[in-house]
Amino acid sequence: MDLEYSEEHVQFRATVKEFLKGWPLTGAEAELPIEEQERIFRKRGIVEGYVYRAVPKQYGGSEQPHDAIKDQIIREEFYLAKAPRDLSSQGAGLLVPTLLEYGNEEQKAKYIPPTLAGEQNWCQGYSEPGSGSDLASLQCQARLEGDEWVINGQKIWTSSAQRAHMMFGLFRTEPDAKKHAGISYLLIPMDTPGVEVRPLREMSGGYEFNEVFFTDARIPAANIVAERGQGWQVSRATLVHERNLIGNPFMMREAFRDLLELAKARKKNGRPAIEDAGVRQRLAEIEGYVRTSETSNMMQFTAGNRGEMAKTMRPMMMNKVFSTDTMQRIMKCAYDLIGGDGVYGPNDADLDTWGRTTTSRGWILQYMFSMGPAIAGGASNIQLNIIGERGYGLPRDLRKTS
Amino acid sequence: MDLEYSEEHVQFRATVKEFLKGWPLTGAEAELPIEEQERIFRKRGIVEGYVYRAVPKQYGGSEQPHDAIKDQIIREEFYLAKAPRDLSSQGAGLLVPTLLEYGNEEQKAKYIPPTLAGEQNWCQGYSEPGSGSDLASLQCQARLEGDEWVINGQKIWTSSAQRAHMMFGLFRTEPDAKKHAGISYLLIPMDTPGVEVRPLREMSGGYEFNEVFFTDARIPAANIVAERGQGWQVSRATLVHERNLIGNPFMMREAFRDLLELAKARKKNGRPAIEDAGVRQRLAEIEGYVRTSETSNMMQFTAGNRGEMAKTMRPMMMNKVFSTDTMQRIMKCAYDLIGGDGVYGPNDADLDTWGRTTTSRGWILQYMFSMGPAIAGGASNIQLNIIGERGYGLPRDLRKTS
Amino acid sequence: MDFGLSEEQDMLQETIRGFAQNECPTTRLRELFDAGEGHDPKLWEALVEMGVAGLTVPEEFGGAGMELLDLALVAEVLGEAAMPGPFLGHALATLGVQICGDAGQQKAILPALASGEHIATLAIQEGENVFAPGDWTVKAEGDRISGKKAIVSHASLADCFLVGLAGGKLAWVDTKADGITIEDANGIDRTRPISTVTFDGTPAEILADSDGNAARLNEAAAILLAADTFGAATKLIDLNVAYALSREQFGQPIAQFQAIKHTIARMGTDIEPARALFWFAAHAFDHLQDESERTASVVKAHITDRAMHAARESVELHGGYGFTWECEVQMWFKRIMFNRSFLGTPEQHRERAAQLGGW
Amino acid sequence: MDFGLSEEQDMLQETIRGFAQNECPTTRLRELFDAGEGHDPKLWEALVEMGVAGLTVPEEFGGAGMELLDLALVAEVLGEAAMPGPFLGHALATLGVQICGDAGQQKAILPALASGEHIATLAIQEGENVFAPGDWTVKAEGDRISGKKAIVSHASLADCFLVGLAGGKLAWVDTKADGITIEDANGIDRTRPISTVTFDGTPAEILADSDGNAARLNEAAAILLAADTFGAATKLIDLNVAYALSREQFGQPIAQFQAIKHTIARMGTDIEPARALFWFAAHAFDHLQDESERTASVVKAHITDRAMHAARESVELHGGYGFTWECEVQMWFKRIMFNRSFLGTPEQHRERAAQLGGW
Repeated sequence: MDLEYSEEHVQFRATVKEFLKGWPLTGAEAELPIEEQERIFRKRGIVEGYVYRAVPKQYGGSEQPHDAIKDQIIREEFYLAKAPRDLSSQGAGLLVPTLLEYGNEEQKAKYIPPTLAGEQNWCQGYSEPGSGSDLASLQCQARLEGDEWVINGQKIWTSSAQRAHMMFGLFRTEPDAKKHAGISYLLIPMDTPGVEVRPLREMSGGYEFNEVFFTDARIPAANIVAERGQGWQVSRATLVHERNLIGNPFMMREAFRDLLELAKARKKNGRPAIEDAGVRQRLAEIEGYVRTSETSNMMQFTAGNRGEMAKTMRPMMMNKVFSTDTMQRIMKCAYDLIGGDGVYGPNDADLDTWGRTTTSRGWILQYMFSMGPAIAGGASNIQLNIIGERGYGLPRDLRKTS
Repeated sequence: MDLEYSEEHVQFRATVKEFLKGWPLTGAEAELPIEEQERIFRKRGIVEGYVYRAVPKQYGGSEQPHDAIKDQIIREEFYLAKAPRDLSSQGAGLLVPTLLEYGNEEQKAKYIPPTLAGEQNWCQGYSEPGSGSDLASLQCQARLEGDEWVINGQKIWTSSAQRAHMMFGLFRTEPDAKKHAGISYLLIPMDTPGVEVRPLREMSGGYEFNEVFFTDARIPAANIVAERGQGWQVSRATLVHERNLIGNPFMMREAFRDLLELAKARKKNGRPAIEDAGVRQRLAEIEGYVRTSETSNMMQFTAGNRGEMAKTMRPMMMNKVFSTDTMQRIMKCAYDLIGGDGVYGPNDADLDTWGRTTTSRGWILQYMFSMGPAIAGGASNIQLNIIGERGYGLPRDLRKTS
Repeated sequence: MDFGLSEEQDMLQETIRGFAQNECPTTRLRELFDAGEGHDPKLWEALVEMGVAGLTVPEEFGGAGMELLDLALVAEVLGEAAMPGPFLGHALATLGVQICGDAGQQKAILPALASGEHIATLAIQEGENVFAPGDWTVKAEGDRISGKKAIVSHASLADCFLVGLAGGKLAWVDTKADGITIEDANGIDRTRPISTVTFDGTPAEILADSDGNAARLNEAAAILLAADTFGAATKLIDLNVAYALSREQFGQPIAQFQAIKHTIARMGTDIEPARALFWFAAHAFDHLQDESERTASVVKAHITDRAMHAARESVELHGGYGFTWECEVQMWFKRIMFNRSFLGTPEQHRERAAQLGGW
Repeated sequence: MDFGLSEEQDMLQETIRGFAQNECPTTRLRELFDAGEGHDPKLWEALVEMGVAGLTVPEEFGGAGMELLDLALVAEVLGEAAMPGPFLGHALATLGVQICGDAGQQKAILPALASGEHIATLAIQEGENVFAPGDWTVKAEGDRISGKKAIVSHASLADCFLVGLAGGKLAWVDTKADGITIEDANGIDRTRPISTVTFDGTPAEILADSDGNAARLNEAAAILLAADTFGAATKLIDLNVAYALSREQFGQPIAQFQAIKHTIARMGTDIEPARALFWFAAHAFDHLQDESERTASVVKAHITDRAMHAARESVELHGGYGFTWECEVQMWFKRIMFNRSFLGTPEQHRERAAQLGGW
């Protein structure tokens, strides 16, 4: 165990810092629209081997040998410098790894470069009204007619579908095959006639998600990744990446820091709330969870690094439930600190910033948002089943179907 | 709604108070052994119609018209006077009502009088090692041979079996019948050869329960209540009485009062713990539960009184889970107040008093005991199923057998 | 010795429940909720017809002469329906006049409130920590008042305000009078919109309150909020049951999964028995005044806290759908949020109970 | 940048785990637990053989020269096995001498501890609120000490006490010396019996502690107690899994009921990730001293609290059987009770963390 960085990595960090002096841009470049500036700087990052390190050069990546510690140093330094790095879009984050694993040559060449360049936005078409935690029961249908897929049905919880050029998603192409075996992974241009996006309003009043309706929408037969009926397996690849995104302790650390600020700012019996014995206990208790997630994440990081994933298999499965519960603890505590101001609703400003503000109304928004993760990507009950069954070898639930 | 007592009941209370001046006994009677004194006074209570009101005179009761409010007045006044009233033994509390409902003339005449007089003690033989929450799966077997039942098997969680003359219990008499239909309700003299009682030690170190082993124990064929195979149905009667015993809020009120005393006595940062903001919040929160149970009990009492039980069906089903959870909240709070003294184990003195002391060691014992109810008479999970299924009409669990 | 409702009380609840189900079903509620005005004249007029506006007003002034318990039973049913409208503020303002007005003032004010000619609302809270009479800061000079009140529900709709003054007196104010500014405050609960109201030399009638009883108004408010919350929570349980029975996953209704079944059972166990708790608090207000203040605090804290917990569980039980604007759950969720925070949070009421308990 | 164990550390745990499974299986543990002496010479001698007695002692004094992390890893495995014996007190007393003794004192004392010739134990806690150096009250006059210590484990077994003195110094005392009275204190944890020890003019060697480092001893104690507790909690999870798979009700293993399955999954989620937490606390003690004190408090509070919760759940999961003396669960349940309360409760450590955090 050694939390110090090796000489090589210390060097590397210095080089990265040096490079980051180039951001923000200066001179004439600084006059360009911000998207353009980001594109320019991202390109430079690729040249230096800091951006899209896992993607082959031919597809617009920098194709660097795997070094998780360098990856982390880059993440940290770019974050501090607020400099543009790998896009965290669904396209760059979820589709690209999937295509690299399952896509054919043509698909890789066609989709990866514009996606990485941020010129092509993607949305994810998985969930359906009838298929939440039981995703494999999805019904949205794609029928092959000649050289076209004809798509009918509905997707839901499609975030940023308004801004997306393309959707990657799961569709039932083999109605007669068994549940999982009847699903294919298709790529759909959002401007296809018969594709309609309707924003979905949340109880908080904001609009983050959408419904997408398909009515005889026709796409080329070639827009399938891997073979017919392999969609479920292909999508697993994406889910792994997604799970890791959710487990990350960064969000918790940030939220906890905000919570401490809130506790210092709010008053209780005329004194700062943070001086209240009960509040101190509660904050210190929450810190126990936050630091557990931080250190457990370090442990998982090292295990991955050493190729000993198996050693941290259980904590990894638990990341999602753990972070969801911890976020809820933080938000409930914040809501109690807000106290009487809980009668107010969030303002539009709070909605725009997703409540990432420290206004009391922003916290109230967070209090409602914090239920999101418990729901998004499989309810906690499903996660608990997975932990019980895969983590501890307990039997599966009895099913009517069994 | 009127919490005042009617003129008649005010009168009645006065008469009861008057009668209770006769306790404790005086003069020569006061010299008698305490059991004898209690027997004498109980007899007087029967004559006055205060004791065993629901039991016919011919079996040693006072056969009074049903008046739940008078019952309650009697309970309260006798409690204040610490005077002996209806025995709360398993015999008087559980067996007698069952015999009155299902027993034959001979059984009533033979068992009820000595039981009420406290001359005959009973223990309950229901649970078995293999049959906890799934009581109907019990295996302890009784085979009819000529004019005798021959009993083999084991019972567990038999409280006060050491002191019992008789056991009433459930035994499998029809091995070929369906689960519930194969059970009969038998009455067994504990001095029958082949009946062996082994005390069961609890994690707290005390001995409240026993195991009872049967090896070819032979009892008269007549020692069956109702018909063969009706035992399950007969036992339901008893369970109702038992459930009500557990739901009663009295235990909670007492425990909460002790908890307040503890909070005043213990120190936190040099001040009485009850002045700590966090402790005050926690105590007031617990009080919410305790008072809910008190008032809900009043509501159920009135409903029963008015013959409108149906109106409070759900709260009644919830009594057990509610009181179990509330007791645990009380004990966890107490355990935290005990703080560093939690390193000590209970002393024998605490064990004798079942921890009903306010010593820190007594509380530690209670902390362990408070898990008892969650277990006794069907785990909370079973109770939650009952509430969900009978209370809210949710479907039963899938069963392998289904 | 009887702790149950009278037939009249059962009937009162059944009448209003029936009315709510017919005139304010979820579909209608949804329209009103989305519109966000928090009022429907037809609904309120019908309630007035049923005598709700003057339920506690003495018969001599045109009311029904009932008690707080009856008012709480109405609040429960309105909470069940999440019915928009000025009931809460009107009922409390009316009670305030009964408690603190002298004979003449009652005679002058109450009839119009009982008849529904006037809608009144309550203006006593000034900030999250300022709602008890001792803390009020609105100044009175002669018969004119100046200062600011927050969280006044249906301020623009009301004809009169009952305003808490520095020193703990109450003032009766015509909302059309001079020097009144009303600003919408964007409340969380769209069934009962709130505003900030500023008074600047506004003419007012100061209620006599010879016995300094204004604090009783806060007790009554805590009890009615608890009753409304209890009703809302029981409705959420019904919604959960219905959803769990209809929603299928893995080929069976989710109600069949123990995790869901037990969530509902625990929620019920948290909520159902508390019915007796608000009954008792109201009864204590009416007949056991020594216990009343402390009981009201314990009860408001307990019921609003348990209901808020149940509301979060309800959203989660409804899965992704529960998170949407479309899902009914949010209408009760936000009503409970408001009830929990308005006129004292659970934490504030618990600390108050601790003080009154001599802890 | 590596946050994992070394091969040596994995091997250290495997060796001791294997030893514990062979020499102190549940059957043997049960005998020792019922006997209540909390010690088995054979087990301790074997641990000494494996170098546990002098794990952190510099090699020059016959130790293995390892760090607190290694000691914590041993504590974890011993907690897993609920192994009776003087490990905790001995390890901490030894560390105390390393931290506070001058060169001469270390040379004089440590070899006999490392070799296992002497067993030492810790005598620093005096009462539930008196365990930090600043609060110690045992008086020293010259080289003689007088006063009382509570919660001294294996006092009658030990050859030497490390005693906390008024002013925050530490004294080394031969248990055979004059003026020592030992009373059994009937501890909750039968694997580590405790006593009250009174000193009356008892000769003692005062450790130099020129830098006033005695508080480091409390940090180390908090970390080892957390590690032992973590091990105990993981063992409880194993017991629950085994029981849930073997126990049948309603014709199926109870593990198949979601309520049971989710109880175990939640328990695991509460406990498993916290492995990294005690690793980090130990690493901070060894290499990041600025963070060490506060981290130790957060970690001891979190792990012992979550484990106590898991322990109660474990008893309930075992049903009636879990409530019996016979059921294995209680042996870990009570060990966790002790760890949670000894040398600072979660509440005390959280308040401490709040202070150190400048809250």
